[in-house]
Amino acid sequence: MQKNPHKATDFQPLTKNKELDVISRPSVSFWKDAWRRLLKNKLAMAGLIIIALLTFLAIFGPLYGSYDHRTTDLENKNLAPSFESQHLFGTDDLGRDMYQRIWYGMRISLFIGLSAALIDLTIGVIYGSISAFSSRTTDNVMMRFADILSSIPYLLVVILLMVVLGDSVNSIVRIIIALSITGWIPMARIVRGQILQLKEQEFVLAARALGANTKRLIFKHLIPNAMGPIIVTITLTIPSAIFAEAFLSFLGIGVEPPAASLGSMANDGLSAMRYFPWRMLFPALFISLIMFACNVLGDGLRDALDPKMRK
Amino acid sequence: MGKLLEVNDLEVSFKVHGGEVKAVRGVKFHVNKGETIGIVGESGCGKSVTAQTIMRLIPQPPARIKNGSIMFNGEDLLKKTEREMQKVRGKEIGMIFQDPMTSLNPTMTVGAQIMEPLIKHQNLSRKEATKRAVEMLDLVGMPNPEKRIKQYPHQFSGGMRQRAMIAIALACDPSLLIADEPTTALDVTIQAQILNVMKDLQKRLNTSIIMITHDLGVVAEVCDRVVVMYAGKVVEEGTVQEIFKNPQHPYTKGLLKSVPSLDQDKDKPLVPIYGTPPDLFSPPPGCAFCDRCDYAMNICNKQDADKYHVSDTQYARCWLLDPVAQEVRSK
Amino acid sequence: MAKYILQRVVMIFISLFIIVSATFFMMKAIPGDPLTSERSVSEEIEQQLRAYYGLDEPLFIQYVKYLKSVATWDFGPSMKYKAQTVNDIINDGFPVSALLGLEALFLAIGMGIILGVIAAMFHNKVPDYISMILAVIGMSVPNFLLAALFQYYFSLKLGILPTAGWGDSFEQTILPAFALAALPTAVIARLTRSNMLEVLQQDYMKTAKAKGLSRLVSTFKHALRNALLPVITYLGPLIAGVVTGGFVVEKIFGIPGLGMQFVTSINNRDYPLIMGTTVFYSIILLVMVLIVDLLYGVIDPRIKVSGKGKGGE
Amino acid sequence: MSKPLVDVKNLKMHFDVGGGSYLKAVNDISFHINKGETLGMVGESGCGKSTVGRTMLRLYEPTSGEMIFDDTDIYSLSKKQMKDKRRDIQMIFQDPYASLNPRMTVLDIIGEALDIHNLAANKKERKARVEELLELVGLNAEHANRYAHEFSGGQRQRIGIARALAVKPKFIVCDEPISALDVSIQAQVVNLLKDLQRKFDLTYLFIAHDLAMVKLISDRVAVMYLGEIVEITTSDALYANPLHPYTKALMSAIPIPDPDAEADRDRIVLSGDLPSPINPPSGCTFRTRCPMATEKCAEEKPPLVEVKEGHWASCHYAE
Amino acid sequence: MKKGIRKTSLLLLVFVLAFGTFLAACGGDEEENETTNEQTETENGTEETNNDETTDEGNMDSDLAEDQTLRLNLGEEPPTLDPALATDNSSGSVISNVLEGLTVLDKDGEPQNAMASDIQISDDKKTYTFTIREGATWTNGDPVTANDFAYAWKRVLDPSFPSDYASQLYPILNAQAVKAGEMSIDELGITVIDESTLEVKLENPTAYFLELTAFYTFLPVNEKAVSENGDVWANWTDDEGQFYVTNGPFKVASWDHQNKIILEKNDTYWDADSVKLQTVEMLMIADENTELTMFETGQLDWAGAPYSAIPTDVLPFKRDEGVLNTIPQVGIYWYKFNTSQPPFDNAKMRKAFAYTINRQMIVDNVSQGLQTPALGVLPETMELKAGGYFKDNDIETAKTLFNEALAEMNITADELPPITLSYNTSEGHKKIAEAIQDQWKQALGVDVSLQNTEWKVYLEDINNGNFQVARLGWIGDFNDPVTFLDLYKELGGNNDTRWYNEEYTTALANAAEEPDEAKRNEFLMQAEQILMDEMPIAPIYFSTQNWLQQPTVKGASLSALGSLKLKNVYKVNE
Repeated sequence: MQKNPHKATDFQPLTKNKELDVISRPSVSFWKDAWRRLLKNKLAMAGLIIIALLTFLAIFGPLYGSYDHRTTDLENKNLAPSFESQHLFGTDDLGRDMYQRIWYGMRISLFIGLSAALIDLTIGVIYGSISAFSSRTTDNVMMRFADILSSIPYLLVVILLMVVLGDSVNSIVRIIIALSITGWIPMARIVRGQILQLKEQEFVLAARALGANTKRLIFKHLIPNAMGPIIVTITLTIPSAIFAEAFLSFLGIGVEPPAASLGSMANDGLSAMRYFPWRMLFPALFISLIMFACNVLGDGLRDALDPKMRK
Repeated sequence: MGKLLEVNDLEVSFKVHGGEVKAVRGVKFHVNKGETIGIVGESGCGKSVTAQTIMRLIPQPPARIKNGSIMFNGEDLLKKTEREMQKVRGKEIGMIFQDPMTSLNPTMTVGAQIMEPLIKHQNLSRKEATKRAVEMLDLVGMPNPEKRIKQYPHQFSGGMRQRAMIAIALACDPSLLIADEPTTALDVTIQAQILNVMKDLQKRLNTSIIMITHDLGVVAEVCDRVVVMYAGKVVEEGTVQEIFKNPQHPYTKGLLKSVPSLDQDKDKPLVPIYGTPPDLFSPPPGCAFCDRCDYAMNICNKQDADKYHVSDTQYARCWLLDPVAQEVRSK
Repeated sequence: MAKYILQRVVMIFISLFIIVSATFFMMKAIPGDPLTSERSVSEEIEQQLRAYYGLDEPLFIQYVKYLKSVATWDFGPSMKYKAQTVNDIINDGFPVSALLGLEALFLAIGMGIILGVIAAMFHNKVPDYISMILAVIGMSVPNFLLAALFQYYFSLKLGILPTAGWGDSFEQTILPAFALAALPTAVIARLTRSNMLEVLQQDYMKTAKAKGLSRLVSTFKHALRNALLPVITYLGPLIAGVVTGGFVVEKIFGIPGLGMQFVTSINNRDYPLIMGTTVFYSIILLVMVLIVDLLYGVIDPRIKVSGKGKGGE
Repeated sequence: MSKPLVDVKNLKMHFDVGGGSYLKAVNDISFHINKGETLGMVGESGCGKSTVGRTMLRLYEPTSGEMIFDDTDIYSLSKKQMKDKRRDIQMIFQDPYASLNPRMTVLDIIGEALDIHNLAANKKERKARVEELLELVGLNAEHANRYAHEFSGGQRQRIGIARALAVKPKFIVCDEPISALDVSIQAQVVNLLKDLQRKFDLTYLFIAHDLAMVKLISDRVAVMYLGEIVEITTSDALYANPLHPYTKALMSAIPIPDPDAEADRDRIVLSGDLPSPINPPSGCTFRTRCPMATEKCAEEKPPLVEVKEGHWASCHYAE
Repeated sequence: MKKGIRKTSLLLLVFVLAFGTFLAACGGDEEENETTNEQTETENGTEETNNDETTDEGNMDSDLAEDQTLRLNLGEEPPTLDPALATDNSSGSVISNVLEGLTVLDKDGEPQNAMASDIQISDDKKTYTFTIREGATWTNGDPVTANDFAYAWKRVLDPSFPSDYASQLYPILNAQAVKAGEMSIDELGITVIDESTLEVKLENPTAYFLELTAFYTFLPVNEKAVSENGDVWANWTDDEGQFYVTNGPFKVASWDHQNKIILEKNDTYWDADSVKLQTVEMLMIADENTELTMFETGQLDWAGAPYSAIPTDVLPFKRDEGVLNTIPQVGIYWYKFNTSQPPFDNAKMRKAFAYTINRQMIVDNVSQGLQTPALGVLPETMELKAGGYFKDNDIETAKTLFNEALAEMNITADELPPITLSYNTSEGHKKIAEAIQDQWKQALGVDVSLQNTEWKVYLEDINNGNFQVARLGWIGDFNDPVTFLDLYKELGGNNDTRWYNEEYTTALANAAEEPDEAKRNEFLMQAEQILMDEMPIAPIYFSTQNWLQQPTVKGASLSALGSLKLKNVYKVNE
């Protein structure tokens, strides 16, 4: 044994300042924590940056250049992209500036995506919560109804609806309604599943034991805790709505002129692919970018918000 | 008795946001052939990390083995390649985990899961492996083993699953079995069954066991020697008699006192250890137990204690055992 | 088990009845008429046509007649394709769509699982990113663009594959199968990845490793199977969707499948064909979902094909 | 003897598991708890003890039976009346991780109790009250704005206790409040519960599977097996002289932290597992695992009888 | 997709076969042509035809390709091969190559004798006597008889038979009454005099009756084949077409529904020697871009008109490369005004809008198919007044008219009711509408909103008068002005404009009863003048047909009515 180097004073009883337990780590809320994990996911961050950038451009992009997105100029149709002419993305077959049209189209595409997602969210959350909180029979009936609705071919429902709604409403609204008619079902299923699972959790029981009413339970306890999957679903609904609109454009029942979405522009450009590639390339590129960004962000959020992924 | 396993100065930390958690901070202990050692300590004290590090099962990253050696049969497991480790795992060292409900693959028959290491390590044919699997299940006290090997884990109760896990871990006659809280998730009556099986098997197979647990009762029941861990360090080590009859470290003492026994007087309140263990995100410079210790001294706050041997087999890391301290205190 | 299947089959019939009724009335509610055309026919001819197709009868009678024809699986003649009955169209179109669909499905499952497994094994590392970028690209490019690009490069530019058509050679199916497989591949890849990530965290993976199994064996033998179980649930609607044909791909590649009929029958207001394709699709979907559920029960030993209740404790 | 504060009569809680079968989690049990008393309830997981606790708070609507609390059968109360009654009956939960809403700060978790029953006039008062409660359970009031997951298990359990205390209840169901905690922390919580009981004259139902701890905190103990009470008596009597073979087995299975005691201990190791509560065995539910079971046990269900004064057991062979 | 365009082009082709020109042109060859052509030679505006068959004639035999298989794309599944049921282009394209009527139309749209070897017309032009060609047989070996025609026509006119196009037969005496069930079928003006003589009585002297007999509703069917097998005789269930007995230059070898029809040369055809093609593969690929790619990679021998269309964006490039063929079509693209609603109940307002349109610019920049700006309603092939009735893009006049109209309506420009321009969903219509919307805005300062509607709904809206300005097109059934002018003769039917003019109707009635060609034309021109003065429709352009053919394909001539006689086509070596 080595020689003891310590002094006697070292061994006097320690006078502790009676601090109660102190938490030494910095305070981290769930959201901060999720955000941190998201930051680490390079792909998801790339998606987030792309979305931010595209949103920015959709809002401020049109400030560049002296063209209007609607003015036709048949003399200058199908111009290739160039800086000199200020047609950064070229012109289309009616001589309209593609640069301007892209941003206006993106606004419409994003609007459709966001609105569809919001409607899905609202209906899905309400339907899912009601179903989860109802008696077994009601729950069963509600879920069967959703099942049946989703077994009718989606396309049929959408086309029928598009035609039935006809010109009574704006084509953009019509598309949003058509997309939402069955779009809320996955959200309702997710919300229901989450609530059923959370309902039996002890913190919910604790709130019930305190006498919390259903409204408080849903909005203070259940929804905030189900927010993760809900957000992920929304992030993934937006691109699928944009995509579905593009598909409807291909069928010829998409957004109506003079409005144009990225989908309808891509479809317009399809036949010009060989000779005026920019007419297809730019809308296609931006649809794909939105799709890509939203999807990788959604995946990233899924990873970041999944409690199972937490260490 | 030779040393089968020797863990030296093991340091393992986890990378977390804004720094690292030093989960294991210089752990040293050894396991002799044929003996059962218990590693006790509260959750987060690093006992499971140590066990998983021995098996090299700890996911890296986020974990990082920063220092130390794990000598097994004279070879350092930390220096082995992954491929070499695969020959050790299951063959030389078996392992049982805490939760029997989740540690069996739900989509494979129990038999297939027992046969897997046999086929892998002992090159048995399927037929031989099946035979051996039946034997193993029989050995761990499973009724109807022929029928059971064809069943899936969900058809087993928790106790039976843990028996199956033991069968898997012992299938290849490993010289060391690491049992990481094998009974924590089980009810007392089932726990008694499992402990009996383990004790029985050890007698028969002469396997060394590292029993990791937080339950002092379990330790008392099955272990020969005990390693007490606190905040990533070994604070005391000794034979089971020494630890229970003559604990030296205030933490060991506190632990023993805070466990109620059936014959405890009801009106006498329990003696808890106040406070909570330190966050290993920023471990204290001195003794980690200092904040909770009734006998803390000035030095405890500044410097971690040396090892003070009480006997050949028992030592504790506590300044109280320093001759100077005993002098001061006796005054 | 038998009771459960019976229950489900009864449910399918109820669902079908609702779907058939809903479609019938929706269809009739749409403005536009199968007999409308750019050239107005004279009144007496229009009346004769209406009588011929039973469109002059009250809606309710038409509905009852319709239900009868569904029950006897005789959808009658197509109003547009006068040379064929709706049954003929389904009988001709479905095998084509199904063949192409199965090819695409095969591709999607194969590529999807490989991408997903690679991604999960190298979570948050370069291979993960690359796999996911590939997968997401698959679902980022609208189908019609993808199909057009395929034709442009592989047929026009490189000249290695036929542009379109059906029934002459296997090569004709390659481009459409890939175009059709893009989206499901991406979905399966992402689903596989997230399930794999979850499974890889499970305790039994630690057990597998503790047995001394190599990473490859433990990944494929232990993890993949468990990870693929949830993917199977997705296969029900996917198979139904894919084997009944994709409109875009069939249109662009000139494939005589059933997918085209969904859309064109509505455009033509070809009532018998709308109903026939809808009923057929719904049956395929409902049956596929049932089969997948049953299959799930077979593959996953934990699922007993019956209701599961909540516990007390 | 004065009237008991809580009197549970013939409580049954059966869960519909579909297909016409029911999970008989609680099958016709009766017991009472006097004011200021602690009744311990022990049993293995799956025996229905937690269900008893939850049903007593009417978190589940019972299949049948009554629970008289302060002279009222709480199962007959309307929703609104029940809400007021909830102030008197509170619960502390098992899992310190799952019992606190991870999206809420401690201030809101405890404050919610005040909000629901309008116990705080304004924000300031609410905060003051929460801090007071935190200090009462030995927590640092400064941490009120932190989220639950930032606390250790023992600290969280204190938060749970503070939440239950916020509404000043008379009766608290403690549903395995310590089983998820480390031993050194368990004692802290038990001591805290005892202190609070003294301070506020609380009545407890203390549910646990740790017999030693139950003995220490309870005045009387009920042993449950498969949805039924098989033995109930004072804790001293129970430990001194367990009558039911299940109780005996349970006690002998507890590992004792003393190597000498362990060495020369004669234990009854039960074989087999708990049968399914959906399909309980006929007659005595314990007979499938009982070392002394006879044919009679299979045919005849032993009633819970008072074998000795104040000591009830349901075994044909209890003496 | 291009629903509208497709519909239009369907009708374009609805008409019959022209092979006379080819026969005439290669007069030196072995065909002895007994055609007695009593048609007046009308000048047709087909100068632009790029058809080069004449130059290739000489070396036809020497260079004849080994593989006489022609691959073309119908664009869609023919709904039927029963001539009595057919209503569309793709059905017509097949039927008219496998069945042959009394007459066929040559490339200039003139009827030539076919199954009829001789045609006698009475002086009042109301009785036609057809002599059936001797030696003409069906594929089952039966001779073609007068009765086959009588049977086919009566079948169409049977009130219980669902034939949309039965009205094509209405020029026949009592046909309409028979179809309506008001008269017995025996009172129909058709008499089978003997096996080879058919006498047809007409209601009116119908100048274009011989053109009609080439139309597919007038094609013969084999009585035995049809009566024995009912309506399924022309259906291919289980790929069996053995009941489909035909008499044309080709026979249907197989019909793989929705995928492919294969025609083979009919060796029993009376003029089989002049048929060079052995096989014709008709695909059914709906996508125009795909069709173009297939053409460019040699998988198709023909792309575009008359079966399908070339994507508009591609047209200028192909024209620059010199490979695009363009010929006029008997068709017009026009905007219809709803004259029952303000502001288009005012003729001056309608004219103001019509005059403003810059047709030349639309043709050059939007439709890009070398169409002719329409300044009247009759296409070049039947033009009555050269140079049209007004000036294209006449903004000066338009503004004046606009202001006059406003004054008449007693409102200011701001008080103009909101105007909507409707079109059915299609890329092409959309572009034209967008361009015209812009022109109206520029010239008149009127904001017009656009509205597109799905085809069937669109038609219903237009029929119901639920529109203000709507685009439509019209393809002539035959090369005679009445095919256009008759549309506005009375209210209802295809007159969606709600416009009715007594004088106009009278002029057309006079023309119908007038046997003299010149006088008849007078009446017709008078009618067109009224139409242009009142302007219930704004003509935009006269359509053209654009197509590509492989250099190895020779002998193909497309008529303005949109029919391609495959009989004359052959392939040479490269």
